[in-house]
Amino acid sequence: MTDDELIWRIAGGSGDGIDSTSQNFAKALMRTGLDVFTHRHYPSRIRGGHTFVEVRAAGHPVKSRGDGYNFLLALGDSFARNPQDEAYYGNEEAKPLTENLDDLREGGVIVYDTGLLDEGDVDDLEERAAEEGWHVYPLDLRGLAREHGSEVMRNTAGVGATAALLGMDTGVFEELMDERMSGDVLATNVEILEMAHEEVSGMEHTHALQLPEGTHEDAADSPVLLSGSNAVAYGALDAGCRFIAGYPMTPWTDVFTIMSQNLPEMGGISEQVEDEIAAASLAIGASHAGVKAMSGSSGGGFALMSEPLGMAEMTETPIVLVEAMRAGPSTGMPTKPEQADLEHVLYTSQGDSNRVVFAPGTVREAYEQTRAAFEMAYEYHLPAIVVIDQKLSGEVAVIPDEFFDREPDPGLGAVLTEAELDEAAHHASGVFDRYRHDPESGVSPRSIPGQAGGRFLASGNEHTPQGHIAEDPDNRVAQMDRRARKLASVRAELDGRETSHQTPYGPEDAEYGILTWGSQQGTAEEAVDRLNDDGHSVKALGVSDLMPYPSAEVAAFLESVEECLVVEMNATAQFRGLTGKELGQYGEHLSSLLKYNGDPFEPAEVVEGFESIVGDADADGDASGESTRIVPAVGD
Amino acid sequence: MTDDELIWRIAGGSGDGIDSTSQNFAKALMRTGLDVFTHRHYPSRIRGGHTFVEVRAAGHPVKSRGDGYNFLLALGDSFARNPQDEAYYGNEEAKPLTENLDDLREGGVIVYDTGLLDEGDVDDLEERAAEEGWHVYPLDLRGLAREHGSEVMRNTAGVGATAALLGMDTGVFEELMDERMSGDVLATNVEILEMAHEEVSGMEHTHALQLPEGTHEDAADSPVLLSGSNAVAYGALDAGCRFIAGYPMTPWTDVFTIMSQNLPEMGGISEQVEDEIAAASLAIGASHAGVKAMSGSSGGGFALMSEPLGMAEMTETPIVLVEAMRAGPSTGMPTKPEQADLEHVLYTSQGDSNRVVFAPGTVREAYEQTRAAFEMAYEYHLPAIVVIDQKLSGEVAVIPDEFFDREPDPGLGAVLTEAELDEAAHHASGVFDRYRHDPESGVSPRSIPGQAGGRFLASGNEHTPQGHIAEDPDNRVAQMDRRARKLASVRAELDGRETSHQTPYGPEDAEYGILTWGSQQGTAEEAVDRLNDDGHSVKALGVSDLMPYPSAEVAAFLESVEECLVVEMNATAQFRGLTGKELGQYGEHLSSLLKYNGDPFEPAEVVEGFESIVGDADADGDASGESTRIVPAVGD
Amino acid sequence: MSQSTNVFGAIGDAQEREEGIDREEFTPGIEPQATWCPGCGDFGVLKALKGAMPEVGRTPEEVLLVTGIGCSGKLSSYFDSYGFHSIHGRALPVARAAKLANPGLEVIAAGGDGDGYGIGGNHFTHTARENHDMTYIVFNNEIFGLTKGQTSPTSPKGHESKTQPHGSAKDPVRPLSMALSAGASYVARTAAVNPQQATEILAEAIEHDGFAHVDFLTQCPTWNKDAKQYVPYTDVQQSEEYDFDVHDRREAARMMHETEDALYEGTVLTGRYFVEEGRRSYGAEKAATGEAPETPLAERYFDPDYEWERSYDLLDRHR
Amino acid sequence: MSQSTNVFGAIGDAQEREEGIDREEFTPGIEPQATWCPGCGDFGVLKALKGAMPEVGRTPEEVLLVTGIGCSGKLSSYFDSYGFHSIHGRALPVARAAKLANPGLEVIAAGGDGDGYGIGGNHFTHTARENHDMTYIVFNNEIFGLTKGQTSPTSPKGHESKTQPHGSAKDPVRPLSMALSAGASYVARTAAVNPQQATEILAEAIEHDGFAHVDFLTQCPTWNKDAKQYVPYTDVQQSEEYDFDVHDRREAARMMHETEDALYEGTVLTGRYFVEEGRRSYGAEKAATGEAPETPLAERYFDPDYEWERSYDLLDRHR
Ligand SMILES: Cc1ncc(C[n+]2csc(CCOP(=O)(O)OP(=O)(O)O)c2C)c(N)n1
Ligand SMILES: Cc1ncc(C[n+]2csc(CCOP(=O)(O)OP(=O)(O)O)c2C)c(N)n1
Ligand code: SF4
Ligand code: SF4
Ligand SMILES: [Mg+2]
Ligand SMILES: [Mg+2]
Repeated sequence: MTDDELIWRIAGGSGDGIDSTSQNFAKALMRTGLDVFTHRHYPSRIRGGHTFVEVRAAGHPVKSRGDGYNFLLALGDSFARNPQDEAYYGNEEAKPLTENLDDLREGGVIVYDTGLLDEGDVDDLEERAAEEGWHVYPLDLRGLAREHGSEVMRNTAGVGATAALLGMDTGVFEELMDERMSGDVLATNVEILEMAHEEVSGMEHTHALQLPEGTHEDAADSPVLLSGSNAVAYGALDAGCRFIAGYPMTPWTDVFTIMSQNLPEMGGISEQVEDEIAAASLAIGASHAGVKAMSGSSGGGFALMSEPLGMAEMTETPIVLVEAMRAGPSTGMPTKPEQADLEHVLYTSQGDSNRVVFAPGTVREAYEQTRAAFEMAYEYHLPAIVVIDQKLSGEVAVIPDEFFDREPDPGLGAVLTEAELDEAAHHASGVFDRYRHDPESGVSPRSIPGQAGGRFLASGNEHTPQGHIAEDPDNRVAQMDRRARKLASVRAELDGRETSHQTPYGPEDAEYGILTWGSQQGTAEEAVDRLNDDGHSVKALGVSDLMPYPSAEVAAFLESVEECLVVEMNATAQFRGLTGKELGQYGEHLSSLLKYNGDPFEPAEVVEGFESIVGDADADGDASGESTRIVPAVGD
Repeated sequence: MTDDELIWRIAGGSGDGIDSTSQNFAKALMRTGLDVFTHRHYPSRIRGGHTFVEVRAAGHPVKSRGDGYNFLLALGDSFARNPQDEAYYGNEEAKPLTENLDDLREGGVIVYDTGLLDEGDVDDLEERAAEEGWHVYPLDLRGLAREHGSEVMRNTAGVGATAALLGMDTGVFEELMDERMSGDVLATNVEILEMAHEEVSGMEHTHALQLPEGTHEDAADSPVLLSGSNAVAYGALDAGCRFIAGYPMTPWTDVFTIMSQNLPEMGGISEQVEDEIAAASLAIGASHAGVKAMSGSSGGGFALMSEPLGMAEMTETPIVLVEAMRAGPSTGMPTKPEQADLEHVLYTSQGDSNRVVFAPGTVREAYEQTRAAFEMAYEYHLPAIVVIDQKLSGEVAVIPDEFFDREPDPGLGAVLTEAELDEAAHHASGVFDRYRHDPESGVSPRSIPGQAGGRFLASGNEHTPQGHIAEDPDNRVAQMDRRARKLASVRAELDGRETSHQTPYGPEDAEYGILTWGSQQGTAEEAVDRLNDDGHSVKALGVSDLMPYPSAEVAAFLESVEECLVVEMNATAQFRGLTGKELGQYGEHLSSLLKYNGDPFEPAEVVEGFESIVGDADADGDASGESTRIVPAVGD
Repeated sequence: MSQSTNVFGAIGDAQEREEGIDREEFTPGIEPQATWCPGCGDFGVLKALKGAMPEVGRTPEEVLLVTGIGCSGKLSSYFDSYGFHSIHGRALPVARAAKLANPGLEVIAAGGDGDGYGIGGNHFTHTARENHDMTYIVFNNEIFGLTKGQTSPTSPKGHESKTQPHGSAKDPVRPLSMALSAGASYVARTAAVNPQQATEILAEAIEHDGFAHVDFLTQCPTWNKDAKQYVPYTDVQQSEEYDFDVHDRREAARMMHETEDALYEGTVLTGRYFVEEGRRSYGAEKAATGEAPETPLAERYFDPDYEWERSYDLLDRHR
Repeated sequence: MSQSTNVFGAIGDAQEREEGIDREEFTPGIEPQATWCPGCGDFGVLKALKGAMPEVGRTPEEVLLVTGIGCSGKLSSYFDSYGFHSIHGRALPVARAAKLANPGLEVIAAGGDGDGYGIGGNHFTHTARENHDMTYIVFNNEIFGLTKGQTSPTSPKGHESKTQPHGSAKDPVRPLSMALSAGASYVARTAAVNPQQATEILAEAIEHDGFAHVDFLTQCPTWNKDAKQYVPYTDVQQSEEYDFDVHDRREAARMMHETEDALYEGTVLTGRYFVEEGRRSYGAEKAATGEAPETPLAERYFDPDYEWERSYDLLDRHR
């Protein structure tokens, strides 16, 4: 809530280049040495409709959207619908202004394009600005762009104006333009940028907000700017994944697209197929034949993978699936984030689940845990699922490039070579004992079709050590127990590692806890900072391992606090439920803070939620933010 | 474990008519006034392969398979494979004898067909018989059948022999034959039956076992014999269901077949379609157009319904789905029972679940709860799922016919007539407010296509009261909350009813509890009887409502006992987990007894499991039966 | 007065109207302007469909329009009738059951080329073979529109997209040929740039008693071709160059093959390709075998006099 | 010596063999006798497939046989090679990816008529249009065998079963016609009662460079027809009565249509129906566009010298 940070919101219509302009703006800020974090909001529509991106930047770490924002660049929506009397969508043309005012902080800056937006369409803009101390700069960005180039360049003009108002010069923007444009386009854009900058620099400035100072360590030296989807894709590539099969679906499409664009150059294969059942089945087929393979989807597409997922479990074929969650049920709100697929991902497909599920909390974790997912899948012969959401998928963060300077993983995990196969156990008939009962770790030896001496049958039916269909009860129990042992081994391996996927934050001896999973981690951490600053004693644990569940770590955390607030973006408190299921106790100590309106939490909502539940004099059991809901602990 | 009961096992090969012979035998025993219960065991194979059916009968209630059995009729397997050296399936020809000996009780009776079975193929039959006090009657049933009719009639000969050995006369069997055969076939069968009876009656009988005496109240007057699948289908028909769409899959096929055979005569429609995605979608389409509709499947077929299930939730289209579980994961063991799809059924499909799930515990409950499922679906506009398993699906029980003497449900649930529509709220545009936010119960008014004044859009996207796609956060919250209120209303309605779906059993003030769900109910009840007879103080609760969860009832039960054993047929203790999730406490009091080898529990296994965990001096934390597994309580 | 008019008052309503039907009855009071991009061919489908309604004599509330997911799937948002905006690829199974449940409804299904020929391809061929009495409009824009321009099953070989940066290696599906060999009894192709023909073809398709498949070329200027690329178009019925009998399966097959190839060579052929008359629709066929009731099933629940069958009467077999 | 022989020693093994391949190499040591019913046509497929292997010169461990679920799906239990017994309807997507991953494998997919034309129908048509280099054998017994005799997509109209007590109201699918319009480059029908032809056709199909579809008539005496009902059969290539060019799409289409109709009138026609030569298989096509590697992807993981690409080298675009 400090103003040593900039939260710049660029608003307009879908299809108006808001996203790419914001990406470049974020990059520019990164190059000035700031930490950067973005938050996207867009409709399920191709052209037109209210969309914005927030770029938050500061000299200290930023790891969440902020509470509101402090700089609005309102561009027009060139594809706004013409309202008619009964239009329930109201005046779309004015939305780049009207829809954004509620979240603008006191004293904030507004730049709007008078070429497309009419102050008259906004109720009481002047009064509200006076009340809230907003500084309003109406500028004819469209006019300027049209005059000196073309109308679409008004985004450039807006950036120029922004720079002028924040006391930045245009150098870093021109550098960026220079890298991605050339010729006339470049020249015109640079001209427009400079003209806007000059014009606005010459105006009287009433506001105080300037570009934040200081340098953040991650941005100090060779920083790179990456989205969660990008990190998943790069994690997969470095894990040695060279095959992807998919079918587009928001927000999964991002990962699929990045993989598809990189694989051909790396001698890999990307297949866009007829549906998600096929996509998952292809990944299984490719993996079976000896390739590190992945697939993935979102919501309904992942639902279609339910049956192949079980086939991978039963045949013990390693695959990695990405589930990029969006608001459900059903088609729901395709471009809005939610964390309501947790139970679906854990349990879909008949029979007892036998899979690994990771939900990275940050862009870095998205890279790390995708690599870990491949490792687990190929070492333990099971499907590993990386769960992200529309929030993590699209948000970008600054990471020093050394982070990526590591060895790729060239192996296929636990497989035998032909020489090893020669030595391995075979049935008297010559068939390889692919599924022998005895391995302690649960991982039985694996061969690849085409290897001499390795033939076996992979079957989704229960099977003998050679893979043949069998209904014998003893064999059944031996195979079920062995497959279950693999999960225990995964847990033991992860628990034994130096760095856990679970991220603790805040004072170790804190009195209260905040428990969260996946993409809410950064927001919870910001809330922890504020709460401790306000005199509370709170720490957080961001959980990524969902199956096998990190019982020891979570139990230790819960044991160490009085009470705990579980923060998640869904309506039925799924992660609290999972924790209750896995630990079987603590019910009296776990309250839930839920949000499911399609917007991710702001840190302030977590702060308020916490205060309304625990440790605050003002607490009122029922209180919760307007758009959040509290479910008190059992017996509370 | 008493011998005031008969457990007759008829064993042979698939395709040899074992099933229909056993059904008739069960009916005959019912007609003598006994209570009857069956247990089927068969392979996923059309012809040949070890199969048996147990018919348990007594003058007192029988509601589970027993512990072992006491009368074996071993017929040949006419499609047994000829073993060769490396055959891992062993000597299939001998299996009707070899596979069945382990479970035969001391003092039991063996009749085997010397025409197809060779004592020499069985190791030490004579010695084992001597040791166990078995009474062995080798008979050339095939020879007799072949001589007087045809070979396939050897089953009839076996029944005649059985009757003779049990001191029954042939009247009741002849009556049954008379009802379903005629002409030569009837005459020959009757002849064979009588000859076998006469021959065996004339032999020396060394055994004591006779047909149990007494009359069970359900069998006293106009009893009928029905399987769980039959009860589901009849419940659906009486609920007014007149449309089914399906795709065959074991064991779901039973329900689908019974419906398909009855619907045409009732002016209804059955559609066998291209796959399960289509099946569920057709049920939704038919229901949307104003018909009570159902679909269903097992395992992988149900997995394919995941996405349409979410569509039903979001569009609030009432449908009933049946999930007939079998052993998973994946194709698993298609003809074996398991209860491992619980979490899959509760949570599959993206987004927060909004469905009703019932798991009837008995054949009667299968009827009742299927009717209830239709009621809930159509009154509350949501999908309701009836979960059965291969065990309940195929087992038969005796029910007095008055049980079915009730009114069918002729309505379509909560729908408006055109007159009511005229009065109902509409948007200014004339579109009907199908999804208005305000109903207290969550149930908004519903119209049917073709009704004047009712037009609206059903959408799987989040939507306005008129059904139009909307991403507005306030509307989102209002719709999510309203849909959640429907589930709360269902819970309130069920809690308010006179008879709960949860079935308590045993002394109310017992010290210990056994908690189970679905088809294990009868077995748990038998175990409770024995444990109390043995001096323990135990009661059971059989839970059927899985969503919305009957928290008050289960919590009250758990509060009232010291410790509780949760008995279920899966490997990951899914129902214990659900209870932990829903109640958030009690983790320290809930131990699990699990079985997942493809065979349902015997009562003795529950008794042993209980004794090894709680209240027994001999208890040893680790002990469990050979084919069961114990998971101790948290912190134990 | 048939019973249906008691319960489903909208059905048959049109026949009693004197003034006829106005296409504007199908323009919603809400959502007056669609969210499709400027120049999108989807507007053409909407317009043609509205235009066909007066011709077929159906009022909004006796029509059930079932759509899939895609830009195309939004058709049901902008066409004011009973609507069902289902999930990706599943419009047909929802629609055909609604028709079986209440044959009085005019059932129309619609979706995109990805929706109908990609993920929903199996329902397409099976619904065609069963010959359900309904109309299926496929918005063929040779692209995935709503998910931002990926290759679709009708994209030409070599088509470059974000997911096929070097160009698709797949031959496109042949929607007309597939419909024909699957068993559709009416198959046509029209185009958004051809509003007159489109309206006529839709009216014919709706009136056809059986499964009518209309492959509707809809330009997607945002990710793929714009309207210009579908002009000039040729109506195979009008043109001298093409001569075939739409009632002859073999001639139809040949003409379809040629039409499918031509599209990728820049020649846009449209028109009726196959019309099979006299074949019973699935509903009629099913009723004839004795597996479907004579009166609409949906009416039963509103009929206070209906004597409901009871399982009690089935118990004899269990005694 | 190619690199592949280092890693996948079984591949190419046959070529180095002097003694040739014995069909009995494909008879498993375990499961010597299948669980199919006596008289089942599935035995015929097994026999023909074993018989084809010596002709195509492949040894057990260079073959990957992917099957679906059904009686037919058990083929992989009784044919000794690498096997994948997948789930119902999904053999093709598993199989085609395995081929892309390791083109050195001989990939064969197999399943039932329900598996392939019912639930798996969409994969069938899409795999055909993509022309993957593999063989797809559909055991067409006009029935669901394993689930005990329900109507299948190839059951004749009027077929009575437990789920259609009054007889099916659906026209059966036309598997050959569908394969052709979907884009298969080799289409044949053979029958279990015709072992010589079956073996030859399977060998041809396996050797065909592209998607080869073999509709294999397999009697199911338990639930449907027995072998007698498939006799006499006619080989359309042998018979004087039929004259068409398997390389001509139109003639093939006509002959297929006739063959499909004839089956339900009791005339069993078999043979090759369509052979398209020279069309690139999908793998080749994809490699040509630059979207697939030249050497088998699967070898890479066993190659200690391969220089793995790193995301670190992609970072420039993110700076
Ligand atoms: C099961 C599933 N998979 C993927 C998606 C994402 N998705 C939405 S529309 C669409 C394809 C759109 O293409 P098309 O069907 O041709 O329709 P158009 O937008 O071009 O009209 C996809 C892949 C989805 N909604 N559901
Ligand atoms: C998703 C799914 N649905 C249904 C089944 C049940 N099932 C197993 S085999 C089969 C059909 C068998 O018919 P077909 O494919 O013709 O094979 P056949 O047994 O005749 O060889 C079905 C419906 C299944 N295993 N999975
Ligand atoms: S993306 Fe294409 S298909 Fe979708 S609305 Fe825009 S122009 Fe039309
Ligand atoms: S049921 Fe039919 S298809 Fe299956 S094994 Fe028996 S004869 Fe063959
Ligand atoms: Mg499209
Ligand atoms: Mg079949």
